[in-house]
Amino acid sequence: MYTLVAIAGLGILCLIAEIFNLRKAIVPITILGLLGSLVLNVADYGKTLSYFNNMIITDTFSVAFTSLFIILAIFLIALTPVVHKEHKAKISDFVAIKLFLLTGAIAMVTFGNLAMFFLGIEILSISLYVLAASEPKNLKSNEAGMKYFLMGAFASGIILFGIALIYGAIGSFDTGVIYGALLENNNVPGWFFIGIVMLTIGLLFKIAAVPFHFWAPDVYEGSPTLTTATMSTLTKVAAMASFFKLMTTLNRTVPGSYITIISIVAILSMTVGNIMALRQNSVKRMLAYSGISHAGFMLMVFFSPTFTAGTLFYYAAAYTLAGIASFAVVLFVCTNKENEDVYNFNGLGKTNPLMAGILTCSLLSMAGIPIFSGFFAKFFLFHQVFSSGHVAIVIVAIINSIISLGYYFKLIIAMYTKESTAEKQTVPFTYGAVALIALVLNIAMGLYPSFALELIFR
Amino acid sequence: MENILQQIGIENYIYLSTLLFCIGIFGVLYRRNAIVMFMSVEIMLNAVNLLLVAFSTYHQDASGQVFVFFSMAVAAAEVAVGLAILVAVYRNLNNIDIDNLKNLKG
Amino acid sequence: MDVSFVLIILLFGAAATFFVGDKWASKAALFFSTAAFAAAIYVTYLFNQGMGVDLTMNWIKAPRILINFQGDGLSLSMLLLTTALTPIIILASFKNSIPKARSFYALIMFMAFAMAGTFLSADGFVYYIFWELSLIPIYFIALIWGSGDAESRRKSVIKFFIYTFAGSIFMLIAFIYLYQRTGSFLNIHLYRAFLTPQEQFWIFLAFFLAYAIKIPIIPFHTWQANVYQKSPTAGTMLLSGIMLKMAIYSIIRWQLPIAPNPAAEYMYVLIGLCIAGVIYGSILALKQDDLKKLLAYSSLAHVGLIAAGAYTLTLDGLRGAFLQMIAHGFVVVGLFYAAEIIQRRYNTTEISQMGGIRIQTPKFTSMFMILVLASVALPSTFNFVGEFELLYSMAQTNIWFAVIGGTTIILGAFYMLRMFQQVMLGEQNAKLFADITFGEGFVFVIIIAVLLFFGLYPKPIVDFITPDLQKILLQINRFN
Amino acid sequence: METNLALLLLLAPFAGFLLNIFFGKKLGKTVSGTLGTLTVAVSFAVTLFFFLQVNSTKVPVMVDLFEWLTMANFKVNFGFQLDQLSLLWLMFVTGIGTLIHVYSISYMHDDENMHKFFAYLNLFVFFMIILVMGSNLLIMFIGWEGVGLCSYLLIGFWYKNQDYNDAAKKAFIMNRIGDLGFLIGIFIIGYLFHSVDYNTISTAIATGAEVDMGWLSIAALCLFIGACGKSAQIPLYTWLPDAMAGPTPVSALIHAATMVTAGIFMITRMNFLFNLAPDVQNIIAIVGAITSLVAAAIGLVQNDIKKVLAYSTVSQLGLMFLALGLGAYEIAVFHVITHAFFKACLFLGSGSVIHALHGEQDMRNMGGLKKVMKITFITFLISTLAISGLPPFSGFFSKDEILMTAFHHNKALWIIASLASIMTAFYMFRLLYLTFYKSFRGTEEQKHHLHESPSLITFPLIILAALALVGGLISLPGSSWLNHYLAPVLAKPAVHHELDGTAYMLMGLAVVGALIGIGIAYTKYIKQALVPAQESEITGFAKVLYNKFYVDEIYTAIIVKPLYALAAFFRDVTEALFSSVIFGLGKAVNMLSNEGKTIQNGSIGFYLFAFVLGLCSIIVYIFLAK
Repeated sequence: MYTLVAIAGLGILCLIAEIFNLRKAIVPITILGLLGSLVLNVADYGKTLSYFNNMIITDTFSVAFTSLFIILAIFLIALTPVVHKEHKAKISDFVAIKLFLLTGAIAMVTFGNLAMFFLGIEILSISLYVLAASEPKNLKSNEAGMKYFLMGAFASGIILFGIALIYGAIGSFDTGVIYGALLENNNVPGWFFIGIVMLTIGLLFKIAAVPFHFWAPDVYEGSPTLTTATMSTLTKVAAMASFFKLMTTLNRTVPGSYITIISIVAILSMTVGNIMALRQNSVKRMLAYSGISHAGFMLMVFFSPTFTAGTLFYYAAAYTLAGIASFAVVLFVCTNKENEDVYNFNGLGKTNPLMAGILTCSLLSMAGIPIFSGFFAKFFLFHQVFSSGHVAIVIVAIINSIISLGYYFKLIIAMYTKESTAEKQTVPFTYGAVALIALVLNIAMGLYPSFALELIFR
Repeated sequence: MENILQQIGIENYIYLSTLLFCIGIFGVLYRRNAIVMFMSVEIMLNAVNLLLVAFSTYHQDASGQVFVFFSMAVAAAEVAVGLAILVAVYRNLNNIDIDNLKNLKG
Repeated sequence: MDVSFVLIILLFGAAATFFVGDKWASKAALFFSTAAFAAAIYVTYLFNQGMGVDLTMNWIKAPRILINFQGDGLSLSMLLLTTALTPIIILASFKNSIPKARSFYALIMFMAFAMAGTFLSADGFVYYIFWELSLIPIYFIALIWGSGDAESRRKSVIKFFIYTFAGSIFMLIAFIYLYQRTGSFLNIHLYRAFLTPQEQFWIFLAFFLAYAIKIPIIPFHTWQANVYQKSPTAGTMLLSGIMLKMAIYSIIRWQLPIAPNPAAEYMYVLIGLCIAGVIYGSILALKQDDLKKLLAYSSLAHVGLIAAGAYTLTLDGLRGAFLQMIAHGFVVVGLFYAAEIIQRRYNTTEISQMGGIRIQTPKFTSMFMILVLASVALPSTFNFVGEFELLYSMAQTNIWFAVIGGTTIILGAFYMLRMFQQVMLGEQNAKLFADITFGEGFVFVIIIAVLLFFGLYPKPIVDFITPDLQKILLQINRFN
Repeated sequence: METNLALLLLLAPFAGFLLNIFFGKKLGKTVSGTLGTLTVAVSFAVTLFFFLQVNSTKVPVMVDLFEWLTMANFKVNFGFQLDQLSLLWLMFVTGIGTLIHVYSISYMHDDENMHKFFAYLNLFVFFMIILVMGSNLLIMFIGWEGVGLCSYLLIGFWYKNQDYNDAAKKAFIMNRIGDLGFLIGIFIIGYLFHSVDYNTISTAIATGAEVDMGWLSIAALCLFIGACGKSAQIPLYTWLPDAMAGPTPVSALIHAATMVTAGIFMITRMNFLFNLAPDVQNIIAIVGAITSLVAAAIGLVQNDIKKVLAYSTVSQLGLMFLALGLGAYEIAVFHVITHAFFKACLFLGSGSVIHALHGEQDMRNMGGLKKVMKITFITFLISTLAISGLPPFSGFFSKDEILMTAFHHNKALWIIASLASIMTAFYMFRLLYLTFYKSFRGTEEQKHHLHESPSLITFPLIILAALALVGGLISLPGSSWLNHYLAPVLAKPAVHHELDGTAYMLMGLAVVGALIGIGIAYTKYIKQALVPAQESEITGFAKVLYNKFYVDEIYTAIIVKPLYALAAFFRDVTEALFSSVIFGLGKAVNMLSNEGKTIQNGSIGFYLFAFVLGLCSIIVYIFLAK
């Protein structure tokens, strides 16, 4: 709980710091602050606490995910000053918005009440609308912001309608009460379930699952790259975690048809995401589609939600760490470039072997090649889905893993076998450091998967 | 209040707000003017607000009404951001027809 | 000291090679690979003394995965093969000026590490990790240091990677399934799983996909020739000398003991497929214009025979497969080295541009000739020992297998001698062919010495592997 | 002691090989040649020692070195067996080997790679010794393939000429076809007897072990196929005439005297097995007879001096197989020995002629050499008479035994064999007349250089001619030393023909037949002084003969060409097909991806529409599913 307050406070501090012309100190202070909140957060580990009439509940699940979000936010904020080095005045805004975004994300996993959940998701979304459209003179950014905003608002409406229906059926926003009511009484009104479905759809939109994914490639491409990084890492797993938490607490009476829908959506997401990614020129678009397919993979956790919290966390961590590392390289390569097309990466293996190596490893991790954590994530996931008896979907997932190699390797091939088009540049320290640390964490998780896997218990 | 609700029946509130919600959806789908689309979204949100209030009364529970305040605040914040984006688009394109926003695709 | 020591040397060697820089990379790689070989010999010695060389460590609790490296006759002999060939392969690249040498040699070392790990792992999951891990270095070696038109190289290399990956991931599913049944990935536990015939069928199929693509058995071989041709020779040697042995080793170590029923039931289909590969590869090798491609198809034929032997489920077949794996490993490395030496001087692998080399270089000719003869399994070479036992095992299954599979000794002689004639013999080539240097000759001499020694005295290897093969055979026959 | 001596016998030529291959060039031609010769001579000396020992003690010398191969149900030892049969073979292998080495010192003196020649020759002797000495079938197989290798190396000795290389390759591959048969035979025997040792198998058979007779016959047949390859029998004989591309000493040693008789050696070795397979014996006899006739017929019209001798060799080998098929192993062996003498002599003689004519091999360009090359002529004449089967030359005795055996078994075989003999007499004398009689038909240049060969060449000729003259003594009709000597290694007692009227009649007939052949040759080439026509002028059946019944062409058409066509088909069609299936999958997915791009059209309206559609369909589905 204190984490949430601390981070929100940190955001405000940033804005105040701008007033006092402490621009240079903003990022270091924020990072220190975030590290502090990380400690605060970890201090709560292992306990189940509730605050403000159950508005906020912290358990191992929320602590684990909150820590992940904070770490991701540290990476993203660390990248901010380099990206915006030409608009120093904006730094405080960007940092503050990201901190608010983080607040929203944390609220999304620590909620004990649907009101908190709704606030969290809206804080997150609104911050993202701003970030997506944060280059007002760039039409692409405008378009991205507009698309994201319109569809996001639409989705918010749906989520809200769902919440209203649930409230109508049970008479409370408190997840504990809802859980209890469901336990006692199986005979809930029919619209309760519609409410769940509408909530589900709203969250499927947030994690960009097919057929609610259309915004993702366009918005990813149009947004400034750092925002894309935020969306594809922090936002995606926040929505996923929140989704998971909601479904495990609210959806006690899951009918078979709900699982069918999830599996259809999962299969569609994987397949459409992977197939569409094959022919993309823009790396950001490609990563957007890859993100869609990963969302599909992550949806598979719902087949046996009682056991898969750890797997989801592992998968989320693996995916986001790889994502952060790749986006750091993309940011580095595509600074001062018109677009993020693959040809910009030509010859990176020669001009900058370190960054090329990091990107390669991250892509391999996303593709699920041992010994990167992405492989273990997929393995644990397949293992659990297999135990729950859904063999067919595992086979589909595997075929998709094979297809996904096609586009990941397209980029790798470009880096190593094509002639460079650009001059050799020196790597700014932050890019290198962020990418390297993310990669090291990634590999460490691969070498010692038990730690992350067993972080969440009940 | 209780009596009124019992007289009219909660179902009718649900139907009404669903209808409103659907009008909002159709507005979003049908219109191409960004401002009108915003307004349609607002209709959707307000339909929900109506529903929440109705349920709140139905359950004799104040939290539904509190929630409406949240949602109104959020909607206001949303629209603020949305309009800002709209202005940016207008500055670049000189109109706010969303059909002009088709550069990102594929 | 346990077997992991060898792995550590290789891994450390890879890192050290990378960090000493381009100038010293090749020497460092040679040093560490030789050290690994020495360590492997020492471990084998310990094993023969009856000392335990296994390593067991807990790794992941749920699902329960152990890091378990097991040294027995089979895995140690393959470990020795790997570590013996690696310095040879590194030595064979010495004369080439390789750009970014440190990455190149580090990748070779890393690949050796991954392959050695594959041979040693007793835990199916760890085995799978090493199995996949070995794919990455060869992918980069072929991609970055390969020859030929860049676009088609990219195409064939990516095809190779996706194809082999696709095959192996089904193996992972098989392992996951087995884990559901037994609660363990350890091979000894998996052997004991009582699977219904239908379960065995699917497990067998999943394994088969992985192995058939890697070996390769037709019709899964299409990646092979192009990759062999386009890889740098060191890469080709790694692929053909060691990597495809991983698959045959795995058949014997994993596939057959875990799911013996389908192997027995579909024996004729399997052997038939393998033998079809023998004939197909041999015939294809008759009409190749590219030396490395020709050798690739010859390799296809040879490994087809090895796989056929393994699928006979007889002691002779398994042992023959093992012996022939080792023999083929050496001979194919030697042959590709010969191709490399020609390529160094003529800058081409087109057979039509060769010929008339013998006049200029008697030493090289003799060595190349011996390798060709070993490749066609002339008695008194190691390859004959293996091929004889393989064909004998097939004869026990059905005499026609031996007859049809045996045509390889005719067709093999046909294409190899034809190749030798076109490459080496005839009127003097207009282009100058410098005789081989001491270093180059040294590599050949080692290979030839191994081939001839074990050709005449294979008993040490036979005695070393037979007890463990019998254990495997016991597992294979446990349902009968 | 015996082990060491046996190893000396075996390894001396190998040492010669090593020395020559590594140091030959430095040692110089004469030293290299002498070294090569001496090592073989050492082997000969040791063989002689063993021969005398075994001849007196009658106890074979067995040497077991180490375990070589381990199969599931049998083991193969690296062991040697010096018994009557192997020693007999060793005698003439090393003996004639030594002579031919001596001959080669002079013959090959102008060749820049002489040391290699001797190295290969030594290696050949080494492998031949292994073949003969081995105590089991697999050791024999080492030698078997080893001599094939040396044959390959020596046929292609002048490797600059791709035609020669083709011939070498052909020899190796055709041998390999036979070798596959041999291998299969070994497999079956190993499977049946759990051993491939001669002694074990023969004991098993002698003690009446229960063996599947059907498989046994198949094994015998497979072994015979192996023998066919090595000993150039139908249908695998075509490599031998082509093998004449090698230097003449090679033809003499390998392709006449020793290597090609390996098939006979093997069948004699396994006589106990073949005795149990009468069907296979019949096949052997028929194949042998037909081979002898066909080869002799082709030999009638050939113009290349070495080709004639080559076909004659095939034909004579056919006769030996005929004898084998009839169960008369000792007679086959007898003919092997006499044939080794006179055929080696003939080849060396022809080599001497070729040497004198600087490589000319076409008999149409020879003639009248009688006067210039006296020694060559006389030795050649003796050998020709021997091969034609005229008494008292050695060939008469051995060939007559074969004919007599055939007569007693099957008259048709006897007629075929006799016909072949008559033809032999004809073409051999045709050869003799065309080469040595009348006047010289070559160029002036050649005529100018005509000379008798040096003594190193003539010396072996004289010895061989002497042996060809008196070789028949070892197995005179009635009292045969050879039959007696070989008795321990043969399962059945030797066929004994009474010297009755029939026998004398047959001898007479054989002599008359030979004289008829000689007579025809005499009328044609001496009386009418005909010279064989140019290729274009040959017509009718002669043309078919001249073109060797078009067998090579047929083989090319039905085996080699289709194989190449298949290879090209596989390469261009099936490989592309397999490949396109895989690439096709990738392409299909890529196409799908391209199509998918049109759906992602950038319109918010459409996106929202899809959103709502998804929403509605999910809700509808949920209700329907309920």
